[in-house]
Amino acid sequence: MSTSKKEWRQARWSEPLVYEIGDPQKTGVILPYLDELPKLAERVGARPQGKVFREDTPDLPGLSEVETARHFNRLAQMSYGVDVGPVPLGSCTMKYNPKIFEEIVRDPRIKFLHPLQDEDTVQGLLEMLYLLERWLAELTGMDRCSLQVPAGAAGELAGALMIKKYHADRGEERDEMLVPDSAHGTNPASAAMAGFKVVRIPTSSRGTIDLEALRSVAGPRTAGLMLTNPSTLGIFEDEILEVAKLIHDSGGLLYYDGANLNGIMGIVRPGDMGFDIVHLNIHKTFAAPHGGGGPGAGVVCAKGDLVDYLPRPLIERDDSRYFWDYSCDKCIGSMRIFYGNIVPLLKGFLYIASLGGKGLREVAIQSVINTNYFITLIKNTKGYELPYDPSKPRKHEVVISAKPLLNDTGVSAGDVAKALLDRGLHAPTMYFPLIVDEALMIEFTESEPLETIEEYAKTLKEIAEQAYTNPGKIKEAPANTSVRRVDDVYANHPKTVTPTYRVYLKRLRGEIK
Amino acid sequence: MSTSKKEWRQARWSEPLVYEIGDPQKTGVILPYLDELPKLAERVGARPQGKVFREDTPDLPGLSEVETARHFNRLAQMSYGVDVGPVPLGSCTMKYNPKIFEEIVRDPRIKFLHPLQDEDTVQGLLEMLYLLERWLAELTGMDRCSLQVPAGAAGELAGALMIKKYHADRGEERDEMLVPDSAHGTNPASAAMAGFKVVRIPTSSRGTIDLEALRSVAGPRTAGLMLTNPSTLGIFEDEILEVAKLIHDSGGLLYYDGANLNGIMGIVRPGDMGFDIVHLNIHKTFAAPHGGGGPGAGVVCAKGDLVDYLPRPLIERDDSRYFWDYSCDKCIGSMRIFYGNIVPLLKGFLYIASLGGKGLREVAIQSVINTNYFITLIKNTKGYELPYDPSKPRKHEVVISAKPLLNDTGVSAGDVAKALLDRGLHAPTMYFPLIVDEALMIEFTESEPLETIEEYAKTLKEIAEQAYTNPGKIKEAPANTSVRRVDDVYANHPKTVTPTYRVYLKRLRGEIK
Amino acid sequence: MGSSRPIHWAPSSSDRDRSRALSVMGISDAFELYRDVPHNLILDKPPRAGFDRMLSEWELRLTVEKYLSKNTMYIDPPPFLGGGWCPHLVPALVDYIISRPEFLTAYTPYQAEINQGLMQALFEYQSLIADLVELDVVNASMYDGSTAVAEAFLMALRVTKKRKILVPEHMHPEYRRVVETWLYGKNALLVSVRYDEHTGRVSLGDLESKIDNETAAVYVENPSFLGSIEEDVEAMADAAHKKGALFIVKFEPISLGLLKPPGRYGADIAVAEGQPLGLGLNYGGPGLGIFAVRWDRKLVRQMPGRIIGLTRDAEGRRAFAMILQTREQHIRREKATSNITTNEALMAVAAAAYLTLLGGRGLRDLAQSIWLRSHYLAKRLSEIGVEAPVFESEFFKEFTTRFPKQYKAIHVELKKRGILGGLSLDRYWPEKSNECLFCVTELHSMKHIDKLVEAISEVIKE
Amino acid sequence: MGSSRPIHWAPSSSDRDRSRALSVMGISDAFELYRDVPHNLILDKPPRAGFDRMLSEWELRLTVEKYLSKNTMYIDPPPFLGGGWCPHLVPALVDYIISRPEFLTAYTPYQAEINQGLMQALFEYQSLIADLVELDVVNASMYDGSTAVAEAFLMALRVTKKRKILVPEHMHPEYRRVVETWLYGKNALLVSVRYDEHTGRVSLGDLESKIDNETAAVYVENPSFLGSIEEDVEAMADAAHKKGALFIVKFEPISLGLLKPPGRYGADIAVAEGQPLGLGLNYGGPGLGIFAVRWDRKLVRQMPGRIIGLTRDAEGRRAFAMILQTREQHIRREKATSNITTNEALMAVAAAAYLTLLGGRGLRDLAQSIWLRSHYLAKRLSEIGVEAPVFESEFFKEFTTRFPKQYKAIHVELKKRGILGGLSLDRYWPEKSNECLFCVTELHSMKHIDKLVEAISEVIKE
Ligand SMILES: Cc1ncc(COP(=O)(O)O)c(C=O)c1O
Ligand SMILES: Cc1ncc(COP(=O)(O)O)c(C=O)c1O
Repeated sequence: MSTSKKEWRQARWSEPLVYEIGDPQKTGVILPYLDELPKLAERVGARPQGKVFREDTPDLPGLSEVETARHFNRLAQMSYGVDVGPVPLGSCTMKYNPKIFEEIVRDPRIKFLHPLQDEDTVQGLLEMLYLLERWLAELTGMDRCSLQVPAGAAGELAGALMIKKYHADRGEERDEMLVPDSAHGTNPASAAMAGFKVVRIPTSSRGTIDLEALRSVAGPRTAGLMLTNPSTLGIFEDEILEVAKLIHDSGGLLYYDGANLNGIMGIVRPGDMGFDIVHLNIHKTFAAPHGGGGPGAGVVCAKGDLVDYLPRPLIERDDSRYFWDYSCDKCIGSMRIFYGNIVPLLKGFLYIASLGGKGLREVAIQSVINTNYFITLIKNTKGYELPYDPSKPRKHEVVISAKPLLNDTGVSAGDVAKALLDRGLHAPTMYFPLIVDEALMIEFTESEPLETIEEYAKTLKEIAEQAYTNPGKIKEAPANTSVRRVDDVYANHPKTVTPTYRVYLKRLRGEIK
Repeated sequence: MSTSKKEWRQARWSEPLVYEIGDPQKTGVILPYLDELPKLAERVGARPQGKVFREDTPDLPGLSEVETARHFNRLAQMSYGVDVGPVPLGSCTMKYNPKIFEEIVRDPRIKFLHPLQDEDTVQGLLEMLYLLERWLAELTGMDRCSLQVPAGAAGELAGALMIKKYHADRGEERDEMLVPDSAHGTNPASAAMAGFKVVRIPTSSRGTIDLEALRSVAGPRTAGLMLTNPSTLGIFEDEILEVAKLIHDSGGLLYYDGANLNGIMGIVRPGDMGFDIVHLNIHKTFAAPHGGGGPGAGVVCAKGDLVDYLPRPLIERDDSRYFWDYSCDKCIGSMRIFYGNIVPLLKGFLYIASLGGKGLREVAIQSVINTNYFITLIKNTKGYELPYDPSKPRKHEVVISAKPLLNDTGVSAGDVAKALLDRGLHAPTMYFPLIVDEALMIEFTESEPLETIEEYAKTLKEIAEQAYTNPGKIKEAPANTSVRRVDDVYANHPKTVTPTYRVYLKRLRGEIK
Repeated sequence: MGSSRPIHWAPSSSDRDRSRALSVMGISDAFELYRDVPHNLILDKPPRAGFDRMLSEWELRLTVEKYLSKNTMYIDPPPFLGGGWCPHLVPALVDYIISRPEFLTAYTPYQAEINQGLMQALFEYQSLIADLVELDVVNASMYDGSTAVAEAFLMALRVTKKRKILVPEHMHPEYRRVVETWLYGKNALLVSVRYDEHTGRVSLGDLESKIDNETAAVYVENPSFLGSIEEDVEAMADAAHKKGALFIVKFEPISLGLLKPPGRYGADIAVAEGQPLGLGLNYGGPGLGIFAVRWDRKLVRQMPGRIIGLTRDAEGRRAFAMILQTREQHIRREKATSNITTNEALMAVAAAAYLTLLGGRGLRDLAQSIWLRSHYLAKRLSEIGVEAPVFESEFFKEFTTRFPKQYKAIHVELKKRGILGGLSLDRYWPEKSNECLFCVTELHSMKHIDKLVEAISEVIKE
Repeated sequence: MGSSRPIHWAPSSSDRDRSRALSVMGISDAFELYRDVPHNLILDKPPRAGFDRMLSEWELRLTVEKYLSKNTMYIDPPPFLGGGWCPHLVPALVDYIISRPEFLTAYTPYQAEINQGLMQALFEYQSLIADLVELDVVNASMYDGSTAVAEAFLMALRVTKKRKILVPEHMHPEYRRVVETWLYGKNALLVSVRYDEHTGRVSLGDLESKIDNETAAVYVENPSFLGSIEEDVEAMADAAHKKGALFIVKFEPISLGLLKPPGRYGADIAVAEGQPLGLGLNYGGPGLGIFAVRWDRKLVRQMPGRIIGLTRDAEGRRAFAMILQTREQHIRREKATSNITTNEALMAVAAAAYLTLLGGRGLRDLAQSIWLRSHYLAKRLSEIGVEAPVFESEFFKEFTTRFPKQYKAIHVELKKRGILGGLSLDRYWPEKSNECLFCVTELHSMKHIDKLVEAISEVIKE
C-alpha cells in the first residue's frame, strides 16, 4: 500500500510580481497613532513646503497583509535552503542554523536597542560581545579582533588596508599583494580595492602553494600574502611555516582568509602558523544563517603591532564596565557605521557558548570525517576524478572534477549540478577553484548526517551512469524545479537585460532598446 | 519574456515516514545538565526498581535536529492553510491570523507561567482574561462567560449540561433537545452526550427554522433548542423572537451556537434575540489560527439564572486584584483542568483589543459584503444553484448546490472540490448542511480581498464549463496536488485500514488480517 | 460605515473597495444586507469591546507590555509546582515547526490531497504514541488529559453498556471534577477505591472488593496524583477483565522511558496529558489529550476523535486519509462516539516533532535524568528532616512531602526568595495542609534543587 | 575523541557513527585525517572558548537571560536618538517572512532554478527601490548605508577616472570615517563644502567654487546629518554634470513619501540606509545598503554588487537570474567592481515586504505622520524656550536642537526619568556640546513627545 518510488518536484506557483497584483492605494499596515494626526496638524499649523516636496504619491504597489503573507510564502516554497535539504556548496560552509539562536536573538532586549544608547544601558549585550571577541582571538591565535566587518570580503579589505597602512607608516613602498591562483575571488578583489597590484601564485602539483614560485616573487615590493589554509581545494598547506618565514623574511605580512577554518577550528590556529591578520565568517564557521546571500558577519583579528591597525571601535572593559574604545592612533578607521552586524554576531556567540572549545574541536573533526567519508564513497566513480594528490586527506571540503565525464559524454559539471537539483539536492559550488577543470567543490560540514552524504554520493554516481547512457536527458535537466533551465544569455543580453520592473515597463513602451 | 500562463503544482517530496529514516539511538536534542548525572547518581545512591520498570529502551525512531527540521519543512510544503491561499470552508470561518498575535503570545512571560502559580504573580495575565470575558459578554449580550471550554463542541456540551442541570434543579423532567436539521453535527452529538433525546426540526422553504414544526414539538418535555443564527445556510432567522418566545413559553431554554457569529458580530446580539446560553469559537470569529485542526478555544456564556450553572472557575476581580472564582453552588463543574486554552484565548483578546467594538462591527459587515459579492458573481452560472430564497441576503456564508451540474454532467460537488484543489484553491465545505444536495458551503470571511473572491467565482465557473465539455478530466482531478485522488475505500476497508505504523508492520508480518 | 483606509485584516473594507462591491451588487448601503434582521434587534451603536478605538500593531504591543510586566516568570529556578503540569524542555525546533504557516493556518484536513504533509505528521504522531504505549490505535488528539479520561469513561460505558467506574480515591482532583461534569448526562457511577496509606498505591484488595458485573471500567493513574508508581497493575487488569470491565490507565508520557508501557500490562485504553512532550506551560493551555486503544474492532468502533490512516492515491502512491469517520459527529450526529471536532492537532504535531528529536534512547535518558533529580530533592529534603516522600513507593517526577508546619506559610517565604515551591495539597484536601506536591524535571539543576532545599531549611527553622 | 552521544548539530559525531565512518574509510583514528598537518602546530588541548563545557538549549537560555537582564530597553517612550538610525515600526509580518526557513537558510542563489522564489523577492526589492528613487537600476544590496556611500565613491572614481569628491562638511561623521577608510587605498581626495549657518544647507556658492575638472563626484545628504532638507539639489546636479562629475545623493527612504525622489533631480547614483524599512534597531546591525543607478551602460557596468534580472526558462516561462556577473569578484577577480559577495539579501527581502505592506499611499501617510510628529516636538520645545530646530529650513524626522546648557547633563536627567533623549553632538563636534539631534518617528505618540518636553522643561529649570 505504501511503497512509492522517490519522487520530487518543487512547488510551482507562477506567482505574479507584486506590481501585477498590487496597487498604490492598497495597504497592509495600520500606522500607529493615526487618530492623532488631525490634532497634530492643528498644533503644528504648518505644512511641508518647498520645491523639493512632491505632490504625487509614490508609485509603489501595495498589498493587504494576507496577500503579502501569501505572496512571500509562495515564493518561499520555490526556494531551497539548509532547512529543506543539504546545500553542500564548497567554500560556503552551509551548516545547520540552530533554531534556539533564532529564538534568542528575537528578544526585544536585543531587537530594540539603539546603537547610540548610553553604554550603561547595554552592559549585558556588551559583555556578550566582549566574550565573543575573546573567544575568537583565542581560536585564531590572535591578540585582538574587531567585530565591525559585515562579511568576509569586508574583512579582507580591512586586512589589506591594514597591511597598506602598516607599510606606509614604516615608510615602505610595498605595492604587491601575493594571491594564490586557487584563492577565492574576493581575495584579489579586496587587494585591488586597497590599491595593491595582485601577483598570482600558482598551485603546485601537490595542491599546495608553489613555494618555488613564491620565493621567486617575494621581495621588497611584497606587501603581503593572502592565503587560506586549508586551501579552497580542502588541502592543508603543510609547508605553511616555510611560507610564513619566506614572506616575513621578505618584509611582508600574512593575511588569513578564515572562510575555510571549519575543518581545523580548535586544532590548529592561524596565529600559530604565522599569520598576522585573520578574518572569520560568522555566517560560515559559526552557524549564523546565510539568509539567501546575507546578512553575514565578519571579524578581523590581528596580532602584535597589527592590533593598532584594526578598525575601530574595539570592545573593551575596565574594572567596572564594558565599553567601545574608539581610540585610534594608527588604525585604518572604520569599515562601517557602529559596531558590526550584531544579530549574526550574537548567533556566533551562542554557537561558541553552546559548544565550548572542546565542542568546536569536535565540529572540526566531524566536518573532516564527513569530507573524507564522501571521498571514500565517490572515489573510483567513473566520470569523476580527484585532482591533486588523492592520497592526501581533505579537510573541510573536497574538489572533484567532472572532466572525464565531460570528455566521455559531453555532460559538464554544470549539467551535473542541474541533474542534482532535479533530484531534490542542491548542487555543489561549480567551476571553482579556477585551477580545476569542471570543478565540483563539495562541503558537507559537520551538520550533514552520514546518510545524507551517502545519498549524495549515490546520486552523483547515478547521474554519471545516466550521462553514459542518456546524456541528452541530463542536458535537459532540471524538470522538477519550479522553472526549467534558466536562460542566462537572454538575461544578460543588452537588448533584453532587465534589472527592474521599471526597466521592463520601459522596454514594453519602447523607451529602452 | 515574462508572460506565462498560470500554473500551479504543489511540492511533492515522497517524504519517508520517520520510522523509515529514524533510529532509536539517534537524538536531536541535548538534555540539560547531563554532566550532573554521575554526581546525581552517586548522591541518590539507589536506582529505579520494581516490576513496573522496563529494561528495554522505547522503540521510537529518533532523528537529528537538522533531519527533523527538514522532515517537517517538507511536510509543511505539502500542506495548505490561509497563509498560502484562501480556505473558504463554510462554517469554519477561516480568517487571516495576524502575525503580531503569534509574536506576542510567544513572550516568555506567557509561555513560562505555571497554571497553579500564585495569583499575585500573574495579575497581568488575569487582567487580560478578565477584559476578554467582559468584552465577550458584551458582544453576546450575556452576563458572564466561562473561558474554560477548549473548543466550540465542548461549549455545546457545557451548555447542554447546564440546561440539564437547570431543569433537574427545578425538578423538571425535560429530556428532549430540539435541533434543526441544518445544524452542525456537533449540536446533536453534544445534546446526546448530555443525555438528551434529539428532536430534529425541519427547515422551512424560506431557509429558516419551520416555526409550525417547532410549535408542534415544543412542550413539557422540551429542555431547550440549540440554534445558530444565522443558520448554516447563512440565512438570518428573522422569526427568532417568535422562536424564543415559543421555547421559553414551553419552559425550555435557548442555546446559541456561536460558530456563525461573524456576520452579525457587533450588530445583533444573541442575548437580545432571547438566547440564554451562548458559546463562541475564538478560533473562528476571533482569528486564532486553526492549527490543522486545533487547538482552538471556546467560551460559554450565560444570562440570568443560568450564570450559576456556568463551568468554573470564572475570572473575577475585587478592589485590589484579579482571581479565579471556584465557588460553585449550582454549577455543572469543570469542562477541563485549569482555565482554558490560554494561548488562543489571548489571541482573541488581542483581536478584540486591536479592533474595538467599532472595528468588530466593520468586520461583520465586510464578511457579509464578501458573501453577497460572491453570490452576485456566481449566480446565473450554469451548473450551480442557490437553494432557499435567493432573494434573501446571506450573512457570513452561502451554500450553493452543484446538483444541476451533477444531473447534467455527472460531476459532483466532491469533484468540483478536487478540481478547485487542482487550481491551487482550497475547496469549500462539501455536503453540509445535509438538507442541501451537492452542497458547497462557502465562507470567505472579511479577510479575503475582492480579487480573491473574483478569482474563486471565475474558477468555479471554469470548472462548470469544463464539466460540460470534458467531465472525465474533472473526475480525474486533482493532478497538481502532492498526491492524486486519495483512496478512501482502501483507507477504511477492514482488511487494509491502518491507523498507525505499528499496525502497518503487524499487517506486513501477517499478525493482523 | 466604511472608512477611507481598510480596517485591520479586512482588505476590502476601504471606501473604494466597498463601493465597488456594493455597486456590483446593485445596492447603495451595506446595511441593506441586513434588511431581513428585525429592526429592533440591531444595536444602535457598536458594542463596548476593546479599548474604544482601533490599535495599531505598535499600540497593541505597548498595551500588552503593560500587562505582561505584571506577571512574574520563574525560570531560574523553574517552578517546583506539581499537579500534572510541570516545566519541561521545549526545544526551539518544536516551536519552529508548529509555526510553519502551512501547518498553523490550515484547517482540519478535510481535503486530503492538498494536506498530505499535515496528515503524515499526524499519522506519525499516532504511530509514535502507539509505540510508546504499545497499543495499536491512537487518535489524532483529545483536548487535554482530563477530557481524554472523560472520553475514555464515556467510551467504556458505550462498549460495556454498564454504568460503574472504579477510580482511585486520590485520583487527580481536577480530573475527577472534569470527569464528573462530563458524565453528568449519563447515568454513571464513580466508585472510589482506597489507597494504601503507606505506599500511596491503590489498594488491590479494596479494588477487588468493589469490582462487580456492573463495572464498566477500572481506572488507574500511574504514577498516582500523589506520586506513587503502581505495582499491581497486571492484577488490576486481570480483575477488570474478569468482570468484563475495561482497564483504563492514565500515564505520564516521559515516564515511559523507564516504566513499562500500559499496553504491556493489560490496558485497554491508555490516556495521558501530552503537555510534557514539548508543549510548554502556557498557564495551563493548550494541552494535548493522548488517547490510545487496543486493536479490537469493538473498541476501535467506539473510539472518539479523528484518526488519520495510511492509504494510497489513484496512482498507487502512499497517501494519508481521515479514517473511520462514520464514528464522528459530522456523519453520525447524535449517534457519534463524541462531539469533538476541533481538537489539538498542532500540539500533536509538536509532540511528534518532540519525540522524533528525542528518539527512544533520548526518552530513556530524559526519564532517567528526571528520576534522579526528583530523588535527589527527596533525599536532600529528608536529610534536613522533612518527610519526603511521604509514601514508601517508587515515584518519578512528582512526590508528596510533609512539613512540620503548614506548607502555605513556607510557600510564601520561598516566593520571597524567588522560588516557586510546591503545590499545597490543601487546595484539594484541607486536612493535608502540611503537605505539598513537588515536581522536579530535567530543567532543575542540582543548584536549583540545592537552592530550594537551603531556602526550606532556613524557613522551617524560623 | 568522540562521545557516545553526538554533540550539538553534528549528527554523526556519536561513537557509533564515527566508527562506522572511520571503518569505511579504513582508518582507526580520526586524527589520521590530520596527518599532513605539522605536528608542532596541533594544539595539545582544546582552546578556551565558551564556558568550558557544552550547554544545552535550556542552559544557554538561562545563561543569556543573565546578560539580557542587564540591558535597558526603551519602548514607552521609544528612544529619541537620532544619528541616521531611528526606532521604526517593524510589522510582525516582515519578521515572519524573513523567518521562512527557505529564505533564511538559503545561500546566494547561484542555482537559479531551485531558488526562483528568493530571486523574485530580490527582483521585487530592486524594482520597488527603483520606483521609489526613480532610477532604473538597483542592486540586491550593499552592507549598509555607509558602505553604499563608499562604494558609490569608488564607482565614481572608476567611471570618471578622476580623484576629487566634494562632500558636505557636516556629512554624517560616521559615514565620513567609513568612506575615508574605504578610499584609503585609492588616491582619492575628499573636499568639504561648507554649509550655511542659518539654513544648515550645503552652500551652493561654496560648492560651485570648489568643483573643477578633477571632480569625480558631488555628494549630498538629503536630509543632511543635522536635519536640513536641501533645496538646491537641481542646481548641484547641474554643477556636477557640467564638470563631468557624478551627482551622488544619500536619501532617507521613508522621506520619499514627501520629498522628490533623487532620480527626479538629477542624481546619477542614489544611496541610503534601508534600516527604516522594517529592519528594526538591533543595536546597529544588520543594516541594508541601498544602491541605485541611472540607466546608462557606462554606469551600470561599473556598479558594485549582485543584481537579479528577469529572463525566461527553457520552456518560455518567466524566470529570474543573476545578471551582469562579469562585474563581480568570482568572475573578474582583481578587476571586479567590488569585492562584495555576502551582502544583506534577507534585509532586502524584508524591505520589499515592508514596502509591499505599505504601498505608495501608505508610505506617504507614514512620511506625513513622521513630519508632523517631529515638527510637533520642535514646536513644543521652542514653546518652552529651547532653540528647535537650530536651522531655518525644512526638516523631516531628525533635527538639531540647542539648549541653554550642556546637553549631556540634560540627557542624564532624562534617563533617570526613563527617557532616552537625543544624540549629543559633542560626540562628533566638541564645540556643539549644547546641541543634540532628536529623532521623532511614527512610533512616538503625542504623549511620548509631551513626556519628553515636560521632562526637559523640568530639567532645564533645575
Ligand atoms: C574562501 C572564501 N573567502 C572569502 C569569502 C568571502 O566571504 P563573505 O562572503 O563573507 O564576504 C568566501 C565566501 O564567499 C570564501 O568562500
Ligand atoms: C456551526 C458550527 N457549530 C459548532 C462547531 C464546533 O466547533 P469546534 O470545532 O470549535 O468544536 C462548528 C465547527 O466545527 C461549526 O461550524
